[in-house]
Amino acid sequence: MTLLTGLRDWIAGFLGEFLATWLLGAALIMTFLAFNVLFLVLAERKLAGHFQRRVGPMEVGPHGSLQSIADMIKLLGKQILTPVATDRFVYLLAPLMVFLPTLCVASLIPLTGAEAFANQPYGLLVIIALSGVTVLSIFMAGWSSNNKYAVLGGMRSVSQVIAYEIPVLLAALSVVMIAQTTNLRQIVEAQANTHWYVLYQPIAALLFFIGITAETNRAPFDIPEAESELVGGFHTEYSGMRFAMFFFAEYTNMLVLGALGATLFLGGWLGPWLPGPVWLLLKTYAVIFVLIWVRWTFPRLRFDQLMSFAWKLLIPVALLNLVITAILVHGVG
Amino acid sequence: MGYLRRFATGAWSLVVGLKVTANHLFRRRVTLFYPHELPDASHWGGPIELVTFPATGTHDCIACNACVRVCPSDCFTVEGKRPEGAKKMRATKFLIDFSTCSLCGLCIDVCPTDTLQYSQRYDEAFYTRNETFNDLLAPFGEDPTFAGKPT
Amino acid sequence: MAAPAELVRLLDERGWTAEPPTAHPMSGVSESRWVLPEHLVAAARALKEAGYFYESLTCVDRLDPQGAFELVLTFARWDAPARIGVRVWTPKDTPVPSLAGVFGIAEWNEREAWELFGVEFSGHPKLRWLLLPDGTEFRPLLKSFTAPPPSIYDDSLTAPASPDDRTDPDTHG
Amino acid sequence: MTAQTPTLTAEPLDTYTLNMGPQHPSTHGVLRLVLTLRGEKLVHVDPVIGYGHRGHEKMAENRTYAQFLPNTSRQDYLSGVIYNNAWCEAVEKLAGIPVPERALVARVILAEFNRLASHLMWIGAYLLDLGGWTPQLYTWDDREAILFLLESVTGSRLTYCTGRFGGLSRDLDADFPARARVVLKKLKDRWQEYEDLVEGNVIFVQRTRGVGIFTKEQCQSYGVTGSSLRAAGVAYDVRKVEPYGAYPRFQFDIPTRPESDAFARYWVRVQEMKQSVRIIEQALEQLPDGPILTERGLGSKKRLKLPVGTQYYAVEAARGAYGILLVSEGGTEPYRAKFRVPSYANLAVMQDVMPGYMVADLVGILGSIDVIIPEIDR
Repeated sequence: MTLLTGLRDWIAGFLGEFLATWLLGAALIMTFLAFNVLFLVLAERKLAGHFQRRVGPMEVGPHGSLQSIADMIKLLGKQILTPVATDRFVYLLAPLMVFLPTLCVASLIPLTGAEAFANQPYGLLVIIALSGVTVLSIFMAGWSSNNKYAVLGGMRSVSQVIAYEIPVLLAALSVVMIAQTTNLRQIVEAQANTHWYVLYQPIAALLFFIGITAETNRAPFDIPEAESELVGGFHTEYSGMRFAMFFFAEYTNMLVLGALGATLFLGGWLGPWLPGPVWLLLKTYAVIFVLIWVRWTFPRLRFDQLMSFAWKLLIPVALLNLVITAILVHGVG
Repeated sequence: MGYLRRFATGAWSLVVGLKVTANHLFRRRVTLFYPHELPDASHWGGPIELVTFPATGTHDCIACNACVRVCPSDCFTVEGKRPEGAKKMRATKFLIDFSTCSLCGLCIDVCPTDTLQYSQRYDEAFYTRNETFNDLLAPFGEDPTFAGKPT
Repeated sequence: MAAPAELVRLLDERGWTAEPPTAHPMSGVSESRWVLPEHLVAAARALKEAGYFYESLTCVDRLDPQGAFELVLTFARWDAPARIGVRVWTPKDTPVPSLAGVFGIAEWNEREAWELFGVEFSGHPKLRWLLLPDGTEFRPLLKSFTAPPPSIYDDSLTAPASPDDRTDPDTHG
Repeated sequence: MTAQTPTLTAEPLDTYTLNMGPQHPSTHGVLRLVLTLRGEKLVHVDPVIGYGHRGHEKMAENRTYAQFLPNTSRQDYLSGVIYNNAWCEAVEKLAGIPVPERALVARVILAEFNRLASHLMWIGAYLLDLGGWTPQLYTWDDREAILFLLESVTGSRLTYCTGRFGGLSRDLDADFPARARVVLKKLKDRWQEYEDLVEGNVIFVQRTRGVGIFTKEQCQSYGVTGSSLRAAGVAYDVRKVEPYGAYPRFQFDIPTRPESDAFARYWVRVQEMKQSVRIIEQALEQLPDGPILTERGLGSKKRLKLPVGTQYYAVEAARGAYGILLVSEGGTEPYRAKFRVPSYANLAVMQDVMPGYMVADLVGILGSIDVIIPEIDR
């Protein structure tokens, strides 16, 4: 901490206090997210391997632990291709845009009760608003690639995210109703007094989980990039580092939404013995583990089934859940 | 009510599926670390090779060209000559173009002296096309039958 | 109706069958008949009504002095070991009526016979190349066909290696 | 991206063309489908085949009967034993070569193991088409056990060439029945798992129920055979209808289902695997002792001359009825050989079936009929 404070003071010497905190915070988050992606990619491959009775990467480093670093170097070194007849500006912008919202959201998750990068009174709303922006860049990527598969992937992505934002929001709202605040920090603190909200709101937790599976485009909802139908979906035409950007965004999104889920339903940083951020991270990775487990078990839904699942089942259930919560909270007390 | 039951069985089927994969998560791997662990290739029919007969310590190819004639893809290049004082021919050159060989084993069937067999080599890899020519006489070194005489 | 013997008798009675142009026997089928090309569609329709499905079409390039193709069609049933061989003898330049209107699969089979042999099928909806690249001029399964013309593709990569080019495996990197 | 669109005016403005393949993850090889789509709905499907055309039929005319043996298993590389046996049996039948009892039964064992391997591979690949990755690895684990078993007999793992005129070129080991029973036990223990993971899974059921239905009329018109036909409620199996080899002496059922959708095809294939296990178990019991080959090098040491005649020979391959039409003019080489491959008809019917479904269904339907493109292209 003293090192960080010293670094901040040194930067503040020529940039001012506000900018220094801002920059350092952003740099820290970026570094963490980058390492997190490397770790998640490895974890996913290892887990996938063990689910399938193999072992995943084994060659680079002990038990393949450095595989993602090798992959990152490979992706960095690959030639970046821009197909002809693309909408060049949008095509180049999309991979940059794709993880900006995710980064912003990452900075809004409270890590501990004491210290946090952000203590927004409307944190939850900001997060949900921002995470909906990711889809825009996915659609940009799909549209600008001038590839029919990519357009189909992009369009599927838009309709999917629109459909699944709603149950996510409604599930989060039922938590807000209990906690009586949209400040994430206060939501966690409210859980310290009672139990984790997953006990009060199991249905909302399930809806939220399904919603984030769809929002992170993971199986069984990986329809925008459905490999066996749309080759690669929206990122068909991206190669090298630009492809890695989408990859980066996807895994960061998993982390951020997993952390949001942990904050809303699993008590965030709360937990005995260990420091708060460690608890948060553990809970987040537990959510991500289930995401990975689900991905390596189920086949993919069809697009229309996915939509009717969201509109005909998830949203009514979420609304019903919300109404019941409202009655219980306000009527019963 | 029926709808609810359908929904419940559907959801339960997902849980059952998750249980199957979770069961496998902690079981032993079934794969083989190929370059570090080698599969059992004792029955594998790999590229054709010449048999070393224990009695003579060498092959018994008489360059009869039966394999050349039967080969569906013309893999063989066989040349031979008669050693002085011998009755039978003996191979001086025996090449197989492994890139065209389909490992059908017809040459093994027709070999009159049973001197062809499948090897157990299963990891043949080549960098150039010309390497695919297997010199089957190479493992036998200089043929003592022709020793001392210019060939 | 369904039994192959009755069915071919029906074909005979209606005068759709012909005398065998060759003495070439056919085995592996319950019954086989030579059918005149002009009655082929009617015969196929009768077979379809009797519950037979179109199994295969084989064209044979018969080295007849006049030049002729033999088309061997086999029809089989799902419920009984009944297979009927229908054989058609046709001069090389005479179109054969297409069965594409009777059996769906005939469309592909006839396209194949057309591109590989040059058999013309009259009334075929889309007599285009099926297995060969579009625009292929030669008919590879004709007995007169010996070697394809130079490939339109670059075949420098597929040129066969010769044993004389053999290099020592240890010399390269 | 633009495929062979005839003219601009011929294409309605509300549809577009999507070129699927020949290099696409789920066209199983080099199949190309020119799709006309309205949104994600299929309006017209035009399969373009022939990318893997190797001219097997011309090759057959230029090789002796024995020399064509390695070609057979390369038509359908997933059920090579069956094709290999079919060629041997067709030639044996025309030439009148006797086959020892042991070889007849051994052929059935190998063929059924090969059918099992093929179906297992199909389950894995199909689930992969539908987006489920893990079942593939499980089925491949089972398939691997079968491949090791087949390797111990044939020496190959995929393109088998063990069949010879008058038997098999290699004999089954003394401990083969024991090892085979171990594999069969492993398979039987797996059925429940597949049911839990795949057949019972609500997502899988949703994806496959009511999808890709073809009627009996379409089956008849296109000559659909194999599991796809049995899933349409027709109990047609060459092994039963025209028994060949040693099949008449084994008890087995033909599973059928009336729905004719992708789920029915899945179910029928799984049941067929169970029947194959049943056949192998009986065959292992009845495996007689004795020679495996009437005469070594028959047809290869001395060229085989077949009597003049046209001969049709059908077997039930993993994908349906496989037929060989052999025309002999009395020479040492076939005058003409035609291969009636099951996937050919099973794919052709798709032009009629596909329109009206969605792109995602296309993958599900195409996967469910189990086409092998090299056998279509020959």
